[in-house]
Amino acid sequence: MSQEFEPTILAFVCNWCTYTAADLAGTSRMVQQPNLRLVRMMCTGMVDPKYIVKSLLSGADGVLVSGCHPGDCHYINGNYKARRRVKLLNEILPQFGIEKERVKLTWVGASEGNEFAATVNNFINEIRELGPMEARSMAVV
Amino acid sequence: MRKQYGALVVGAGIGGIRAALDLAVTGHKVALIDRRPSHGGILAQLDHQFPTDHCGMCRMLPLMSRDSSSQFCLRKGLFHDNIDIYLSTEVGEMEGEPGKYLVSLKRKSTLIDPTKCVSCGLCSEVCPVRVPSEFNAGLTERAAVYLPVPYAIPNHYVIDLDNCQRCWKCHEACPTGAIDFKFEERKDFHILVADRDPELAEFMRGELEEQNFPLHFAASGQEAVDALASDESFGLLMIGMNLNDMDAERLLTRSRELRPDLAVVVMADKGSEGAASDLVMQGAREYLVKPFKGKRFVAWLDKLYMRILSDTTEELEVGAVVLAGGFDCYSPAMDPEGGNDIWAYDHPGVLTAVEFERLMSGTGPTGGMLVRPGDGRPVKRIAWIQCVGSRDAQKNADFCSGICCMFSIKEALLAKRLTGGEVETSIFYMDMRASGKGYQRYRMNAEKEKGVRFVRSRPHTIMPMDDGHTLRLDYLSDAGELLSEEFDMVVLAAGARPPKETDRFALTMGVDLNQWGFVDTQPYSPEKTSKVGVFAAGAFGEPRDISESVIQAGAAAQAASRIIKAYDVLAGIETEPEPEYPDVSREPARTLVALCASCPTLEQAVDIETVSRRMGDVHSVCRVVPVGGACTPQGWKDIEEAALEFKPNRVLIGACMPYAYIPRLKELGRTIGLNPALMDVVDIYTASFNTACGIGDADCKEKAEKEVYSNLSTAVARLQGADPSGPAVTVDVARSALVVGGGLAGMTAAMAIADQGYGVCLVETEEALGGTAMRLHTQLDGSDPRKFMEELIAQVEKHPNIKVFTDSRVVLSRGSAGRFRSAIASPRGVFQLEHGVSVLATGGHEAKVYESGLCVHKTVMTHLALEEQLATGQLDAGAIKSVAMIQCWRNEGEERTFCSKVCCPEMLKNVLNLKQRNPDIDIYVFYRDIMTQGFLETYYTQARQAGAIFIRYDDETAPKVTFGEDHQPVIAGFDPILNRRIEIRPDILSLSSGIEPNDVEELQEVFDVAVDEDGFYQEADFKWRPVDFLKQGVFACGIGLAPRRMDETISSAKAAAQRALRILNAETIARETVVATVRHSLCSLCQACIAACPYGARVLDMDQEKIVVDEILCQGCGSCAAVCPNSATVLTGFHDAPMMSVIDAALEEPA
Amino acid sequence: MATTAKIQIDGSGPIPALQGFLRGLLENETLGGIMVPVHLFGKGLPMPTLVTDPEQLSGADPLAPAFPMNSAKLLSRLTRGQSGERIAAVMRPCEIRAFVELVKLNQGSMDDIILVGMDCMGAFDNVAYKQFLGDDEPFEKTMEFYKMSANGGVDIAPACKACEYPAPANADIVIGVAGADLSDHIPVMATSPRGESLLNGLGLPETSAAGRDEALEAMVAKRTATRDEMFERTRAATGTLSDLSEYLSACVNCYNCRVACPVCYCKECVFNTDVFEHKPWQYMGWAKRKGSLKMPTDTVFYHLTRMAHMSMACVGCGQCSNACPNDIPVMELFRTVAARTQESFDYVPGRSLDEAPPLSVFKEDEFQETVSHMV
Amino acid sequence: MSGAVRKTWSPASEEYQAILGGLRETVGACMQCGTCTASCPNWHAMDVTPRAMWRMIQFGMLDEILASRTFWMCSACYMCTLRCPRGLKLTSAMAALKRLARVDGNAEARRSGAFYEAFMDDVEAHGRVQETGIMQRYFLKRKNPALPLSFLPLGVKMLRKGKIHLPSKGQGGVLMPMFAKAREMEGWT
Repeated sequence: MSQEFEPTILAFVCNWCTYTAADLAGTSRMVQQPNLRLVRMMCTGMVDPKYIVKSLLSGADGVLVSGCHPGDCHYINGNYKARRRVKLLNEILPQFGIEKERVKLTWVGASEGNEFAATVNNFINEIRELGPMEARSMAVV
Repeated sequence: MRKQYGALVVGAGIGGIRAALDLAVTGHKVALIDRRPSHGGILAQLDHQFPTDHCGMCRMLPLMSRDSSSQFCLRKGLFHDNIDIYLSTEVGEMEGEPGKYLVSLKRKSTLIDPTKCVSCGLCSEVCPVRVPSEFNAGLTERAAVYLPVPYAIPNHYVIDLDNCQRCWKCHEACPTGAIDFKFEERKDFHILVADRDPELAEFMRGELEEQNFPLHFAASGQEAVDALASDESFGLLMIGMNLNDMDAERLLTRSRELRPDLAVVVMADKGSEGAASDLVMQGAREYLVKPFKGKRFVAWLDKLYMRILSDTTEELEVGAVVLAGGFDCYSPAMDPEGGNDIWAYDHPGVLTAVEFERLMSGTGPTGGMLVRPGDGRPVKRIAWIQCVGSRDAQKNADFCSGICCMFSIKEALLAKRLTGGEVETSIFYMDMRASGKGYQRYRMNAEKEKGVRFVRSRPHTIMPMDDGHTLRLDYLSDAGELLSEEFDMVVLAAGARPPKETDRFALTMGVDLNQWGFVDTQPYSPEKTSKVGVFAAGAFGEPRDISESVIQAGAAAQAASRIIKAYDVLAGIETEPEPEYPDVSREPARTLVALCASCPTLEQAVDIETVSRRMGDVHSVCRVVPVGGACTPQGWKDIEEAALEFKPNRVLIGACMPYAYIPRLKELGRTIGLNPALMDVVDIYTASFNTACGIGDADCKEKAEKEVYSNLSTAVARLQGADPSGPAVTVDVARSALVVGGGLAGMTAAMAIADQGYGVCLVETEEALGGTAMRLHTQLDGSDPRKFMEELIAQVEKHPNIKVFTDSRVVLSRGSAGRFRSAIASPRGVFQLEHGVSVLATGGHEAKVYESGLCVHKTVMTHLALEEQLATGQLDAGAIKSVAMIQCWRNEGEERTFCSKVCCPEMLKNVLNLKQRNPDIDIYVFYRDIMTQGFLETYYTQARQAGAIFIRYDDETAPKVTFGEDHQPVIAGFDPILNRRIEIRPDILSLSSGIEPNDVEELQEVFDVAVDEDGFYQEADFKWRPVDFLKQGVFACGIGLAPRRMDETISSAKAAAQRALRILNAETIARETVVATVRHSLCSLCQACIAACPYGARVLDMDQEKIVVDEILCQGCGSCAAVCPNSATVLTGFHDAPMMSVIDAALEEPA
Repeated sequence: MATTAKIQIDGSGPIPALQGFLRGLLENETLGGIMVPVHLFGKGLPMPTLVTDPEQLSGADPLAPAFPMNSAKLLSRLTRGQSGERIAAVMRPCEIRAFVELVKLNQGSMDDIILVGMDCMGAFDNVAYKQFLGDDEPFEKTMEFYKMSANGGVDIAPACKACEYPAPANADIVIGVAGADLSDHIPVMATSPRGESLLNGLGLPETSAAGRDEALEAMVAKRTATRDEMFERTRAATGTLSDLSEYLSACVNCYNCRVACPVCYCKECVFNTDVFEHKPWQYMGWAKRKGSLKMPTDTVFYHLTRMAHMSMACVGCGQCSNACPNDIPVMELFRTVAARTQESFDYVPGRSLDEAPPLSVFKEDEFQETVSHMV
Repeated sequence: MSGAVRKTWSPASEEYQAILGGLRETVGACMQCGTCTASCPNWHAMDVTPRAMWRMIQFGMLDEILASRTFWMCSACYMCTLRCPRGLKLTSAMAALKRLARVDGNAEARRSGAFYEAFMDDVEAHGRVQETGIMQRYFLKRKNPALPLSFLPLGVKMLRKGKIHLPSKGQGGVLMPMFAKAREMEGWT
């Protein structure tokens, strides 16, 4: 892959846990690559699969869905629902050459700023290895 | 003018937060203070809490009127319209009476202007000081200028003046000039020194030359008084104790008369410290012992000067006071030898429980890696030692901290989880006190499923091995062998202690402390202190775990709200009505973007002009205005003016720390007449701090600009889709309550609600009120439960607001929070009832187990029956030679899945009672674990001292009961200490049979609530919403919820009442901003959303053929929207179309 | 073993015999009507028709190799809410399976319905059926189809060729055409208590469905092989996003596929709502970003989203392909995707009413591998 | 130790019962954590662990207690008392047992106590232990003429190495008032 390629990652993060962690990572000045675009959702349970599909088709090289640890969900069980949705997309998208690795689900608790930073950095590196999403160069939305 | 509050809550830990929130949502103004610079108490340090091993603290936030409080992680911060939080603040003085306490708060300045600090951290980087970090329990170090909690909001640095070296480097480093050491004001700080000694004057002149303080010396008292009477402004008076004409006390008095606010310091001579400290009691700020040493004196004076100038006081008038000081954790460092002799506390492998907790945390010293913090060595074997500092009569701790057992199990499980089960975990304990709801299961799971080893023994010492790495524990096995094991890490389950300086605090507040130094509380009212109108919440009155603390906080809030209501506090103060905002949903979006460009960091990282220009091109942006300091009054005014000029219908502010702006957006909304939901603040600073590439690098600048631009344009897109309009759905609250169950819990809840002026229907299935508590005749604390219950029943029966239905059942209950319609079937017919809330207090009963000769042999009885027979004189203790008791007694093979919590105290009560009546009685108690949490422990000690013999048993050695002649029980047991079988032939066999919840199958259906696997009510969240059901407006308390003793039952009932009052106190309940709605024209009625809703907020209206959302129950989680295939269900603010635009905007600028 | 009765075939052939059987059912007081494919308009397609008058069953042709639409959607209309009367519906296995899915989604009810399932030999797509019919008499052509398919040589629709569910599940009564000697009798089986009592009421002689299982087995084996070939082919043709775009390049956003789809139950597809009513400046923005923008937009997006929404419920009836004006092999694509999604959730649409749609439920302890732990 | 404890109280005189009562009071609050035993430097020499001893006191098994040598092995280092989380005066309990055994003990108890007594007598007389003195006293108390012979080889060995010193006046009698006071406090006079 080209050395020049800089992936763009879209992260749907839950308001309660991961967003807090992301904020912590930011305010703690943890080293983060500038490839991340954060979209705050109230809960991962509200991340519609079509948001993820839309993101990938609109130029995101990877999509991160991140919420509370099991049992932590502010809305009781939204994260479990999210897991099934991501599982579904992990089955559908690879059939069209969209690697499974491009859609990630993680649990990151409010105090895990370092975990969030590391997760994102690893994800970016992984996607950098993987190369750009095909949709980037296509005139399809 | 004093600030007026309904209540003052002292301590912003979990108990204080809960009490404050409970009061705030009920409509009372609350001042929440904490002496620490951060909120959250010990929970700020704990990422995981048993028994879920997760957090979920945010679930405590209000569910109704959510817009009035912050909606983000509660460990991060808290905002509420009705709560003012004062940090680094202590109570200075308090006087007055219930309903009108005059409180003076001492607010310690952090010396950093929060409106200027952007949390860039440069100050901390240059600070040369390193002291142990409180947040990481001393496992890491921090500078003297530091962030108290890394994720708190607002997240400003604070200066720890006590440890400051006065190098001023931070001041130089601060890019925004936020640090204020009051350099300029020194020359106006006149110091008057009243001292006879001319050498002192010379010394001070010499040493303080650089400080520029104007010094005035008075060699006599009169001279000093004259100076004070003059017009000269003084900042400080220093009184020597050597004045000829006037003693120091007199001068102090005169100074207090002439200049009450002037700070006074006493310069004591060696040997007169006692007199000096008396002067401090009389109002001097502190004393300093002569002779002074140059450097140290200057530093001291300089810091004192900064304190005097920076610290402030706040005068409040409050109706009631809630004390929620929590507890301090015992540390071996409190021991004379620093805990090194016995616990080897200085060894890198020895940690306290809190330290271990920090070690496991992502924000901890190792970022959550399980290695030894001191030397980084790997950890393969960990031991926990229980009861370190608890149950220790030698350390004035003849009490059980009640939390450590569960704490240790949790930590063992966390360690297992972190290492994939690899680490070996052993817990050394005496009694495993898992008596809370679900705790026994938690323990069993840890032992049986997760492989945590439980060892019943107490290692007395930790011995570091010569290799310098491992630690040896010697302990005695049951068989009497001395065993040795080596561990890489030993965690001390250090118990609870009253917070530091509680004695002084108690003096200020005028409350009594108990023998262990905790706040003394009253029987049957564990929230009441010795002073009327001052209440104890959380763990301040007794060590408690989260769930119990939260309940206790609720009880304290209830008591406080009762005072507030009774004295009509704040009656005259009008709350501002919720403003009406124009509906802009039909107008095209016009967004005003304000960019805060005050901080040099941003300027260095991005070209603000470029960003502004490009933002101007974003669709719907009508104007981009750079402002200098959005957080400053001037900057905010600029934004207001721009908004008034350009009349936008969306406002976006790019600044730092967006959370901090949430309350201010509401103000802005009022000023410019725009709904705050159409405004947002975006963090544009974090991108600029990114150190991944160097400042000044063009490529880096471009990346940062892209990131800032993307953040802003995403927010613009989101704002475009924001739609706060819509019909104002409100529920008119039926302001009365239905309480089911006329036992202690039900009656207490009914009284609490009725006392505040709301009607209560109390429904009891039995023919008389009273319930299980009526079976008690004595209490361990010597109080008379019978009398208490009889009085309570009488009060309930004659209360004008309470209508009692006995011999009755609730057969129907429909509706939702604020308005239920129910039907009560009574012998007099069926009553219809409209009410706003329901409280289920259906209680429980003594489990009936027909074994071991119960109900067959008259020599066998339950503990309750024994108590009764002793109380009524049916049984003559003098005629009995011996009694045996069996705890945790159940049918054979029956799983012991939960602890009934009452049987151990009940047993102790009988033991002490018997022993008191007849000291010669032999008493044998067979037990598994004695559950005497908190101060009950002392009765256990007493029972042992009185000579009762406690014989431990487990599954294999459970005592077997047979019967000899004359019904005499023959108990064959086993003593593990002597390793011998024992046989006891007592006159009486008393059995603890435990508590079972009453059968509520019918009520479950009627009220649409759930029970857990043991048949107790399933609360919404065990820790954070312990008396709520998931279904709003329905609450539970008492034994129906979990086994409880009387005091705990009362607390839970009061807590439930307080939750209920929140609804009853409101005339209407308004809809929320973020709530789901249904677009019926698109809806196919597949009901997937109904299944997805975790709150039961959706139902299918069969008649109208549409899905109806109960907007009170809906919490806006969006599960329904995600499951709806064609977006027929939408969440306000998160419509699909705007979400698509948000995604587009976010991706518009590839990285 | 439940009752197996026989529908005796006299000289006039199996269709009148089946009509007679249905007439017998309709004469039962408990049934208010029967939905069954009926030749109504001469050479037109036999359409599902709700018959209440036994006399009007003379045009009914449950065996016709035509499949103009999946009648599950129609039955959903007949069973949403209460009609007060019980009806029977004669359906293909895929129709029943789709209906089961719809019932799970509360789009219909099993309460007042007797499902009469037909063993399915497959059907032509609409165009092929018309060609097959030519100018001939429909009943005769139906019989001809059975003869031909018994010999193994009919070019039925691709979906039917790859359908591994020729025998109806979850029906009350099954008409076991497979392996039957259509010159003698057709076995009819009761497969539910309701079916049992109805069938017993007809007083038909008992028999056994000899040879049916073998016939079905053979059919399934062949079709499964065809299906797997189809999967291979489709995967090869859509292995990348570009390939998929090419595959779907003729899509004009007519949404006919989703209208024809029996399990796409939305009143209005989200792609037809304001969510996708883009503004002119948005189009311009997208076009500018990449230099060009294919119109109509959102085609690949639409299909991917539809896969997420309904692939788990896809019964493979092939109506989507049948409905596509531009001959996109939609069925092939969706079945290929569905094979994987259904397997991953161990879900078979139409298998059981007790199995909840996978996205409507969850377990706390599942799909751990879906969650990444990257640190 | 086997066989069920059938009768948990030992038949004994009233005086016995009184002392036992006092002992029971002293160790009643013991929760059998075993800290005392694990802390005891002489633990290896005891036939019954201190923890089991307290337990036997609780159960009233005085006969068995007196038959054991455990309490004679107590060197009164106070480690157990220092560490007992219950704050029990365990060293005192040991001393009480010693006293009890001496006053009312059987032959076995007397034998076990002989060395202890000899030691204390010697300390009282000389203000410190003198090797020769203590042994003389010990042999006298045991009243067994064969006993000294059995110690002869050891004595010779020690003598050679200079471990045995001739008796000297030293601090003779300096501790006597203290002993007298103790006796007075304990009600012996």
